[in-house]
Amino acid sequence: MPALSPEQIHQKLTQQFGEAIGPLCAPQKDPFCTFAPSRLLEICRTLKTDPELAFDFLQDLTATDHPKENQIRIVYHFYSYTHRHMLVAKCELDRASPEVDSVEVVWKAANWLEREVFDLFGVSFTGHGDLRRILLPDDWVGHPLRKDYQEAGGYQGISNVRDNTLNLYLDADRLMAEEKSKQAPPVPEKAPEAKAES
Amino acid sequence: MALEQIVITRKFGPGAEEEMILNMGPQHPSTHGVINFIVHADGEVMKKAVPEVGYLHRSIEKIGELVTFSGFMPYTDRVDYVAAMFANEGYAVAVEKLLGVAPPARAQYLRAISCELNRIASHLVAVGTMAMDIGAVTPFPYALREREYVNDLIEALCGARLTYNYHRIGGVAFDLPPDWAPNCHRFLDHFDRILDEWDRLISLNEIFVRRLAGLAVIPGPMAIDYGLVGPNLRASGVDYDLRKVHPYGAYPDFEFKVPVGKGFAGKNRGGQVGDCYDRFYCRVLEMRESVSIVRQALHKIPEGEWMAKVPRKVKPPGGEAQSRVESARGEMAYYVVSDGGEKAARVRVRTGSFMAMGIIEDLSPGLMIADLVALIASLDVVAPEIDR
Amino acid sequence: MREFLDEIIRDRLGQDPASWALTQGVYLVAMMAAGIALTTFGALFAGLTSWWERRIAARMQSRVGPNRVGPQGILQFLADALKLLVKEDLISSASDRWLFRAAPYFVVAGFALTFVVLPFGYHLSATRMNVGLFYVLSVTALVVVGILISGWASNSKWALFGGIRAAAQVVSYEIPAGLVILVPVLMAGSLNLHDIIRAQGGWPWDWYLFQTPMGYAGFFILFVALLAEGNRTPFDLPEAESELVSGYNTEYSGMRFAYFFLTEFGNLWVMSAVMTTCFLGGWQVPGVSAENLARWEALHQVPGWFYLVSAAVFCAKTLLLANVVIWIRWTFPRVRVDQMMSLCWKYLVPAAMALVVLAAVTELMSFELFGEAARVQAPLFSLRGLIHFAFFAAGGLVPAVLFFRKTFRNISFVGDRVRPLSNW
Amino acid sequence: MPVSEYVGHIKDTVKSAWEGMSVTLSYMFRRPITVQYAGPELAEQSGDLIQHRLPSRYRGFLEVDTEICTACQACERACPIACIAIQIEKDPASPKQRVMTRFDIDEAKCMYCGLCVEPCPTGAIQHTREFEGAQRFLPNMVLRFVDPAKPVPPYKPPKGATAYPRVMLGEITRALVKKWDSPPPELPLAGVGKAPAKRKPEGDPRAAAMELAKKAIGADAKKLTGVLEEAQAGTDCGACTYPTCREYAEAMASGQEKRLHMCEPGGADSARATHIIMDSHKAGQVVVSPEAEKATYEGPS
Repeated sequence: MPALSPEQIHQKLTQQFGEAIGPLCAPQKDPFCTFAPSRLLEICRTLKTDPELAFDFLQDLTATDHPKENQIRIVYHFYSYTHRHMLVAKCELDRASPEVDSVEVVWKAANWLEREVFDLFGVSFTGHGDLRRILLPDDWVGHPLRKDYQEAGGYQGISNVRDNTLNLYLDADRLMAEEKSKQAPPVPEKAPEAKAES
Repeated sequence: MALEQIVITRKFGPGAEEEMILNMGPQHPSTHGVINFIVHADGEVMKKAVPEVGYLHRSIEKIGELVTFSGFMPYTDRVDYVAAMFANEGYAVAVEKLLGVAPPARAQYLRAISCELNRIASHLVAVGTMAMDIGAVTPFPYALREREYVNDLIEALCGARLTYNYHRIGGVAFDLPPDWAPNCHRFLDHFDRILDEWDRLISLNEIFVRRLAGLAVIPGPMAIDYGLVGPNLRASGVDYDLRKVHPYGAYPDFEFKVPVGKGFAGKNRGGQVGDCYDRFYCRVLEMRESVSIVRQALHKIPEGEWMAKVPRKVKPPGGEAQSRVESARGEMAYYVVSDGGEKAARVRVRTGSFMAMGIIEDLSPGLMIADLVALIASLDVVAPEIDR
Repeated sequence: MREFLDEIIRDRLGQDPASWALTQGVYLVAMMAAGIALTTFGALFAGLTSWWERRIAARMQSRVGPNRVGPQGILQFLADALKLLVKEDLISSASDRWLFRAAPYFVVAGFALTFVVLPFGYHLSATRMNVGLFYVLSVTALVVVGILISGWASNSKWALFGGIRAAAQVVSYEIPAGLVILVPVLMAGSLNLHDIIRAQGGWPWDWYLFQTPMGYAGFFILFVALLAEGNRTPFDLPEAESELVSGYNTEYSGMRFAYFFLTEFGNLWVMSAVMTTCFLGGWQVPGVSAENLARWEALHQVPGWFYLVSAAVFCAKTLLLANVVIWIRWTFPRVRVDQMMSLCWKYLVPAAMALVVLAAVTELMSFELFGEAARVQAPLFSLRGLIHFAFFAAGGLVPAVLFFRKTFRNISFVGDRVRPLSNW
Repeated sequence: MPVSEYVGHIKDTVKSAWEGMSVTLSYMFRRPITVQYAGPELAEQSGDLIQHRLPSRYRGFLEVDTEICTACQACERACPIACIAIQIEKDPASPKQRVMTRFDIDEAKCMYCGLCVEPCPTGAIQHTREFEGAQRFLPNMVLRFVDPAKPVPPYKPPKGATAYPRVMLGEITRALVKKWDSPPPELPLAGVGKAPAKRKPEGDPRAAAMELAKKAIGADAKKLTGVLEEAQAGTDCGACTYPTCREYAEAMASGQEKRLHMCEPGGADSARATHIIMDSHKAGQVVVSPEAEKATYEGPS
């Protein structure tokens, strides 16, 4: 079976799931469509099992944060080794309490990828077997890849703020200049006098 | 039940008090960087090994949102410092895709040459450390010695030995220096013979082969399911190489084979498709292919510019793009989202090592502690690439 | 040594050792001197070997190695020892303090005690114990006890793994080693190390290695078994660096670590010396036949140079073997625990058993056929001598020549030149 | 286990030992690959500096030849980690002249990526082959290419020049790198974590722009070019995609170039001044449009 273009895949999915599949975005860089979070698992199962689609490889699973739209979008990149075609899909979640079904049951690769998204974006995946923080310590506060994340300035009393040596030099220069101006009072200008004499 | 036992049972599950819980890492010599494994061992045999990563997390993806598009390039070096060229290239390709710029042909060739040399260097580290983890110390300096030659070549090309920052959005930073091509040819001829010697020294060593044959077998479907890429995937018998299947850059112009695992250790030694030895030997074979690619590229390289016309201030229009390059550790994908500003809205690096680590927990039951070391080495994980 | 001292008392001092009042005193002084000399020798050898091994390893890895302290870096081991001496002696709080402190002494004792019987040359050994080989095998077992104790007492999981591995490994490999060592014992009819040596000859074809196929195979089995007993690569599982960090001595530092270190390198001498004694003709000097020696002894006219030359011959053979062990260490990967066990029980033990039986049967038959003459080394130009020589040529000379040819081809294959002494 | 397999295993083992040991032994007869590091002492004896063995593209310590530095600050902007600090002030002696009072590079922070070298119009900032600069005190790693007591005027590249006279690469840096145990500079602790002081505004830029605009009224193309050129930063940095400021001004004066906000070093001041000049030139009187007030630097995209 030949590789399908994103349009064909999108068409096929819309036929099957109707409203749950959003429109394919304008064919600019990488075209993508949205999946309704409520039917995500169902769609993903179809993606993997349908012989025409056969997306056996979850190439990437990540998220993007959009504070203006109050959304966190989970981005799925699917790839099929059998047909060598690709699909990008997104799930739009509420930013306040992002929650979506885990696709770990479909692709094992989702295990760690979802843990990472949970860690860095705070998205919780229902049905995930082992949803713990992965890159950050368990007691870390906040989700760093969110746009409004504020750095705490350290972790467990260990500061991560360092002196900027260049600023120290700048201050030293300024102090030196001030010192100089204090020590040496401005010399009365003699030049005009000299002119007058001549 | 003693209080201590109750605590252990609560923390690690029932039956845990019968096991020895071993903290392997993060300072263990053969975890290839700072990775921690919580090993549940029953004598020498493991019940499972749970990888704990993140010790080298430098929030590179966040930095990608804080610096300009072109300023992020040196940071990509740090994603995978063993094979930084690929990280450079992946990011450059992604932003080029967003900008709609195509690098000139010479730049494509220079990218291919630098990447393939880097692949040799990276695989040398992989196979060398693997030999060392199995206990053979001498092959490691041999591998690093050859890598030094590659480093010298790359240093002459771009001025750095490890953090290259050679690729630019729209091309590469430098053209080939004078006298570089003959030097490179000399190295390639020498390296071909060194690979033969390497095979005799370690690849065909009986102890080495038997240590790895039939060990931690990953069948093809499992490898795909867990998202393994690159040599790890090919060793499992999946004939898939981005350079062949979706050729990018200058790769359509080159002839090369894609080594696929087929139980290189031999049936009589218990070799199976997708065992540790296949992963090792696929890398050795890939080095040979890389040598041939560099040779072809040096012969075919066209004259011309090595940098496309790209504005100094890179401000791609809004949109998103994903680039996929075949790194030494498999498919590396940069997913870059631009909102039209001079900084990216999101940079995502999808790396091979991260996915490879994910498989260890499910592969480990029944392996021995010495096998875990071999498994980690055979997956060729590099800590910065896991944690980013 | 007692005979030697008696001789001195009788010949030089003109006293009868049986009745002289100071005899026991002389014995005591001589024993102390010998003890000090032997332990010093052991420590010195271990130190020098550690430097030599590092140089050899470096050259094999196309590096240079330690070459700064003293000429060619030969004093590196002193610098290292000094460093270890002044290092803080750390004892982790959860460890069993007494056992932790005691373990290194077991190890060192097990190693030093073997020197009591090891021959260094003609008449040059502390005692001529008639159960010499048996003694060596039993005393080396003390090292395992020390390692096991250190692994347990450290209260570290890595150390425990190392200790247990060491115990399992050494206990297993005692069996093939003990069995195969019976081959030379059967051939010589004695457990005394000097007697075993004297039953062999000076020329290579007079060695037990090339006398019978059993000797030939036995040599390699004993070699492998002793490698395993000495925790040398490919059997360095107890301290497998890439698996167990440093194995049983993970928690040790300072001088206590130095003891383990010293034992590890000193054992190189012990195992090589045992091999030399059993299969390589010991201190036998080529050209000095058994009759020659017997005649000198009968006349009490063993020339002084013979002591020196025999010692030199013995040391040369032992050092050669020690170098082979080093060379193997820097070539091979490490085996896994189960492979180590299966190698022992599936390959070495049955083979050793078969060899012992075969050797016994052969000895019995040749004894039946030739009588006492079977124990006497045949001259080269006799049927037996020629057969031995042919065996030596086929099993020793030809492989060696082929091997060196291959080695030099390796060099020209990569386009390098032979420059053995450059950049030392 | 069949006997043939048993013997086969032994044979394989012996064969691999044979091969492997011949390889390792063969290295005993070759020259080792490692070489003696020619440190400073050795190099002084033999005259063979290790730096000379490095390739010419080697990215070592940065070096700035302030003699040919146009003070365009392109390097400072290109640096992703802000390890370059340049400060430009008005010369108290002659008010029209701007001077560099500071050009510091924190070599300890620098990641040697080479991005600052690329935009430099004259090649004043370069990577040298110097790399031995470990310091006991970290602040000593800051190299000060301009002595704050002796400000340096920016370099005005001659028209049409393609090559610029440069001190032998590495000499300046080598002179600036201190000995490893030299005492730390006296730095005030008060400055910890403080942001650098804002640059002082140089007079009133709008008034200056209006002065220029007066000159532009009724001027011919050549004179307009001159006026426009004066409104730009005059560093010939090339950020506007034109090789020199003159060419950019020519393009704007002839009407070919509609984008008036491409002077990167000049920033908002230049953009505003250019707008005012062009508007005034068209209108015949000094005009300050709201558009001009809002103008800031925008890249040539």
